[in-house]
Amino acid sequence: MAEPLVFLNAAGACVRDLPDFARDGQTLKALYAAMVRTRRFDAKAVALQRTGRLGTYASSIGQEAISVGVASAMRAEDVFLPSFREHGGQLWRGVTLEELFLYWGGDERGNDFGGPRQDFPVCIPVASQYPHAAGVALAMQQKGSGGVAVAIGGDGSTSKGDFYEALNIVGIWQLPAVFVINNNAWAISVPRSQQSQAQKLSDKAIGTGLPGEQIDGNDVIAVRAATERALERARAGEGGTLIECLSYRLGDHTTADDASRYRDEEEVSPHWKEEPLIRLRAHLVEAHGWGKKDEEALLRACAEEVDAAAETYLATEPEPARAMFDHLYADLPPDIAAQAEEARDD
Amino acid sequence: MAEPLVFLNAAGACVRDLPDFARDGQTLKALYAAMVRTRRFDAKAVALQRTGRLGTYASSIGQEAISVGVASAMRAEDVFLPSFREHGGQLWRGVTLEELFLYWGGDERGNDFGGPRQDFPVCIPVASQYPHAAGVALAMQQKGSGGVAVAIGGDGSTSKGDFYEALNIVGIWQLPAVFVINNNAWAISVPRSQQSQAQKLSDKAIGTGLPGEQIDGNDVIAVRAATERALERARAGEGGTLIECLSYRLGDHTTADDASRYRDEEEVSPHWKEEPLIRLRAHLVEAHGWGKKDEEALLRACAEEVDAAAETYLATEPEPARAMFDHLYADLPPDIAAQAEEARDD
Amino acid sequence: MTDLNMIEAIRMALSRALEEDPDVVLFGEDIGIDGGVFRATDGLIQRYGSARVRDTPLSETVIAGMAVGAATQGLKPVAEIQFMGFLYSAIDQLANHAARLRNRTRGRLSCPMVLRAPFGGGIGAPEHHSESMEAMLAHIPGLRVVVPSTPARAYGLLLAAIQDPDPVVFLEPKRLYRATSEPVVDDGAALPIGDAARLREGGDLTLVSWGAMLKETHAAAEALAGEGIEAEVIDLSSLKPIDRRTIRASVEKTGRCLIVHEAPLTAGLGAEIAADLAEHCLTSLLAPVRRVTGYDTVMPYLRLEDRYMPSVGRILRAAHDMMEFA
Amino acid sequence: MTDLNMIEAIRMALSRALEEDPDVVLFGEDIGIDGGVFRATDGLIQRYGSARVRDTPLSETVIAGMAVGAATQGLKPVAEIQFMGFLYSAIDQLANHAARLRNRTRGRLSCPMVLRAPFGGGIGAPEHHSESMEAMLAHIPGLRVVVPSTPARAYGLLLAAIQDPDPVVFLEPKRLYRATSEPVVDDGAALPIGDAARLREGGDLTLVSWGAMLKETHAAAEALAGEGIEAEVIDLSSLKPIDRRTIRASVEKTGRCLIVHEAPLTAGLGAEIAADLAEHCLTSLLAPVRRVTGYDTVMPYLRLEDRYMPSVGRILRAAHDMMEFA
Ligand SMILES: Cc1ncc(C[n+]2csc(CCOP(=O)(O)OP(=O)(O)O)c2C)c(N)n1
Ligand SMILES: Cc1ncc(C[n+]2csc(CCOP(=O)(O)OP(=O)(O)O)c2C)c(N)n1
Ligand SMILES: [Mg+2]
Ligand SMILES: [Mg+2]
Repeated sequence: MAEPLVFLNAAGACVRDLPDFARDGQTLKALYAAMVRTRRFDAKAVALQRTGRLGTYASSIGQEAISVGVASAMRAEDVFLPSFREHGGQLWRGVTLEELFLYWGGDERGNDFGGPRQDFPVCIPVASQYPHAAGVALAMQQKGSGGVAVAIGGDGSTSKGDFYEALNIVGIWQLPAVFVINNNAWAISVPRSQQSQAQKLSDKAIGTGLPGEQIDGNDVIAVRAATERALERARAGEGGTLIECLSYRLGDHTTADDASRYRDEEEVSPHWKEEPLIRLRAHLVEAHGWGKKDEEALLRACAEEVDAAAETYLATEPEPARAMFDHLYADLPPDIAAQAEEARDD
Repeated sequence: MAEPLVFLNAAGACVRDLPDFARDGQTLKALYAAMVRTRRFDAKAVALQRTGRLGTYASSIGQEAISVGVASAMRAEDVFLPSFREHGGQLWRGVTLEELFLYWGGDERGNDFGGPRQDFPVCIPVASQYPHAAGVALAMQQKGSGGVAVAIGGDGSTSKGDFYEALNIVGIWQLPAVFVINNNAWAISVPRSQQSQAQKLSDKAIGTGLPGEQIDGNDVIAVRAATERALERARAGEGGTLIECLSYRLGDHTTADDASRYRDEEEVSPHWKEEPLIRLRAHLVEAHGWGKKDEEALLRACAEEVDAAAETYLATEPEPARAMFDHLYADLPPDIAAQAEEARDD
Repeated sequence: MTDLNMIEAIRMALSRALEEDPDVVLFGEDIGIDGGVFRATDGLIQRYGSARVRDTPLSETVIAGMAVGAATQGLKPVAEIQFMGFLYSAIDQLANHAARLRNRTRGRLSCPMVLRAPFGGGIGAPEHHSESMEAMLAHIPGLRVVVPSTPARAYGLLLAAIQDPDPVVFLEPKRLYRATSEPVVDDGAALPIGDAARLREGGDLTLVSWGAMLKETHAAAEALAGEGIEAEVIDLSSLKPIDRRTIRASVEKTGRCLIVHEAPLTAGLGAEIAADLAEHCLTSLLAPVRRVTGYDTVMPYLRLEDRYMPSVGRILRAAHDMMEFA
Repeated sequence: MTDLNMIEAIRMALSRALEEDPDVVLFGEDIGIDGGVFRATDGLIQRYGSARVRDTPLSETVIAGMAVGAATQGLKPVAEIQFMGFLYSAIDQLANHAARLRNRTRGRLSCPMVLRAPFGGGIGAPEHHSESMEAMLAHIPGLRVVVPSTPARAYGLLLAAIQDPDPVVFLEPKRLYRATSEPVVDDGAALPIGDAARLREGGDLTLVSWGAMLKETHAAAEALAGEGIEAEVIDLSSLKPIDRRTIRASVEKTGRCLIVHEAPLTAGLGAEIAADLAEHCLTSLLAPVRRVTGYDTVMPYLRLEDRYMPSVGRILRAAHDMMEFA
């Protein structure tokens, strides 16, 4: 069995020739900053939830390399279809921190991104984003837009028929779509081993005739490199790719979950050594002169930016009740319009 | 790519050492007789439909080896979950010709088999029988009955999420289940190549960690041998298997279909040389002294039996309207009981 | 102007939409070279090519979900589910996504897709091929659900569905596909969605129905007319939204309402109409609101199918009861 | 006898069923070592082992379909769908198979399965976690659909569902899981399915509701009593079949019926009740039948969730209108 693609190992050592983009210190620092920013957002979101100021929240701690790596390989005209744990990718694409807070705070306006207008909002029904991605890719193919649809889901999502039906049609129609699996080893309390007996989740591509690859999802360089290759293939009209990114869910499933009920701290702790920030920081220090000051400045900047966004979010008044109806249809049918009046007055 | 398992080639020549059961002339004659009987049933059913005396009917012409081969490997306590084109297997298992005529004639009593009481009726919603098979296998595992659930579906059925979700859980729970694909190269008008880019449909097992095998589905010996092996594995607690049987749909999809709209006679005709009866007959003639008389006697017996069953079916009065309700629930709720009265009087 | 049956009218509407709007894409099982199992798309792949008229694999979940994805990016997918009995696998995508994408993105993304499906019984089809589960769809906020009753209405309503900026489920009463023909002008004119059609005027009794059951409903109205009872016949046409005003206005005039549908009684869409009248027209009602519907049992196989379908006799018995109510 | 909340009562019923019947098997997502995301199965895997309390992969279609298969072979599967918003993928198996297997095999095979799912809003859950689509299920012939309203009723009705020889969808109003406690005896006694429960007597007005909305309904009844209006409160309990007799009898007495549910109005189950009254109790009605329900829009995210849920105020306004109707 081929080893998962990796460039930077857990210690931050280069175990393979770096791709071009990863020789550039600026690029790597941007990736690093995006991951740090994501982690800061995560911490703040959890804190807000714990104090009753945010809804149930799914932290991405330890898995930042996946969605940041994926998003960083994408172009603006591509479309991102994330599950609920891919904040890093959304932020990279231009969704604002305020929008993310609004969304997780229970306000639909958080999905009305100023930024990537065609990107999908977070997908909660597991795996249902994959058929959407096939449809987005169909539109791109049909319109010759050169764009690619990029969906991410968890290891658990690969057990749903939706995943499989979508991958299958991407294969048949050679659609420009990339499906990325964030394999964080758990689906709430169900471990990867109970999700499928497949040796690798990327093997699920075989039954659809697509190429599948397993990579180290804690190495943002590997994630970006693999995604870039897949995007190139898609843009060249060669069809879709399945990429399985190996990572680990360091935190609870969501703030509503208590992982200590079903997994031991002993299982978790070794994974802290493999998480994506440590290794990239080590490499930056070694190869690009990243210093303590840089680190502190970055942390400070992220903290300030995230705190400010949280304040803005907290200061945002909820919508009026009538907003429940404003975008239900382009033209609200008359009997429902009457309900909107009732809601306003209730 | 491994060649599909085959013992008797299209010309009826043995291309491989025969398994034990296939050295026995009686066994082979029984398999042959079952296929001939099935084909005769098919012809009669189509004739009845054409003359308005049967509902829409799916002929299995050319694919008799699959379900006969599969069923012949099963034990009475196993459970068969067929799609709508597996008459041969149902008949082998003990469903009567009258029952099959009743079913296809639009009478639910055709599903009330006197014979294999635990077998499932024909499954019309494509692929929905696979989850049932997983559940049947779960019951067998749980009760330690030693039985195995055997589901058959078409090449088209492998594109449904149901197929994949079920295969996946069979893998995880090591359920005693065998999934057989009757790959007859078409799903109504959609050719196999448009159903999936997988090189082989049996490769769909890889993503679930199960063994998958592609065999020549026109060779009843190969079908039975592969099924026997899979059943042994399942009984030994080693879990499920996917078997893809290559065959060809010589007829229309159903009596409601006109295949000449979407495929050329030139594509079809070579397949007539590969169909399962010719090769087994050739082998019987060569190795087991099957003669013209045997053949004629068999044909006559099948014709008589099928005609008699058809007569019985045609003479069977439809149920009264009230029958719509008799088995809806074990205890009919009172408001529906009132509807049953209304139906009786309408 | 030629006489067309409903399947021809549907095909003409699809062709027109493909012709006029390059963003219209059709996909579904066997809709390409086979032209659809009912021939609704016959000839369209030859005319518009296999990029715009696409055979899908046997995957209803992805048919619906792909329509959602494509619709958000400027295509106008018109997807087909081969029979309504196989539409259940598409409900997740309809309810959880298609119907709420505009709302949950506060208008940023929308989902102008059409999902076509033949529905209903009466043609002696195999089991699972005769379902009428329109009430389940009509309960989903954010959807529109449309059912035509004649070739001309099928043409106009299907065009409307395709032009609609929101998701529409277009249910085709397959018993009517080839039942009758009428002149249909290929003028590209859409009929408004959301309006019921008054097919017959009368002052004694309002009959509300949709799709194929309008046949029996009309027959009953004819028979009643022979007895001097003038029934108003309303074709609901749009099952979501419901044209409550038209029904209320009619019942305020007639004082009696009888709803006819093929789907099972309990929680069928007839209940919504009756409930609306029980709230808004109580004082106009001269008789109980009655429903003549399919029974609360599984659609039987073909030998008993006729015994399941609401008959003219049942409609008449209910109508007579209502007229005699005092 | 201890005071239990609803989740504890459900757990006790599940444990009892596992204890008494070796054929009972539980499966679903996270129901094993995690004990279910709401802890309904907490401790059961430890007590009954991982063969009888099984974590499934994330596959709702197979959860439902496997229950069908297992039920036909003598197991009593009690399967869990984690939230009703993810039940759509199970509808195909429910409607096309579970609900009709007995009928289509003329009694040869049957399907004694239970599908449990938490439903409804009011706990500030993420989107897709607060659905109330019970009307869709109540429309499917051959199913039973049950909703408990108190811990003790949850215990007895769940045991009944498990003992039922036919498929039952057991919907758990998650807002009530921990809302109140009451004494629940672990006596293994099932409550009859199909019977509505009269929770409060009154002669002026009948309030019909189920599940969590009974909280607001009770509060409204209290408030009305303060004004001298005596409301009868009926807990429907069984959404399929509906106990039409109990409702009719009550409305024949009170002359007024107000139905309260959380699901959207249109084609919601309240419509069936109102329609039944419009047919069978017309002459008893002193006022229009009213429904106070969720709006015909998507359940909003948590910031507006409260504005969606039917409020005591809305119930009271409708009740007052009805009392003043003349
Ligand atoms: C169809 C569906 N079923 C169940 C759930 C409830 N649920 C939310 S997340 C989750 C586990 C997801 O696991 P995975 O796909 O590995 O993603 P992760 O949470 O690990 O990122 C479940 C069961 C859901 N959201 N959607
Ligand atoms: C879920 C579902 N979708 C669509 C159909 C309509 N349909 C009946 S058979 C069929 C093709 C089946 O092809 P395949 O699985 O290859 O079986 P075959 O008919 O070739 O034996 C289709 C699309 C159905 N019965 N079920
Ligand atoms: Mg995971
Ligand atoms: Mg086939």
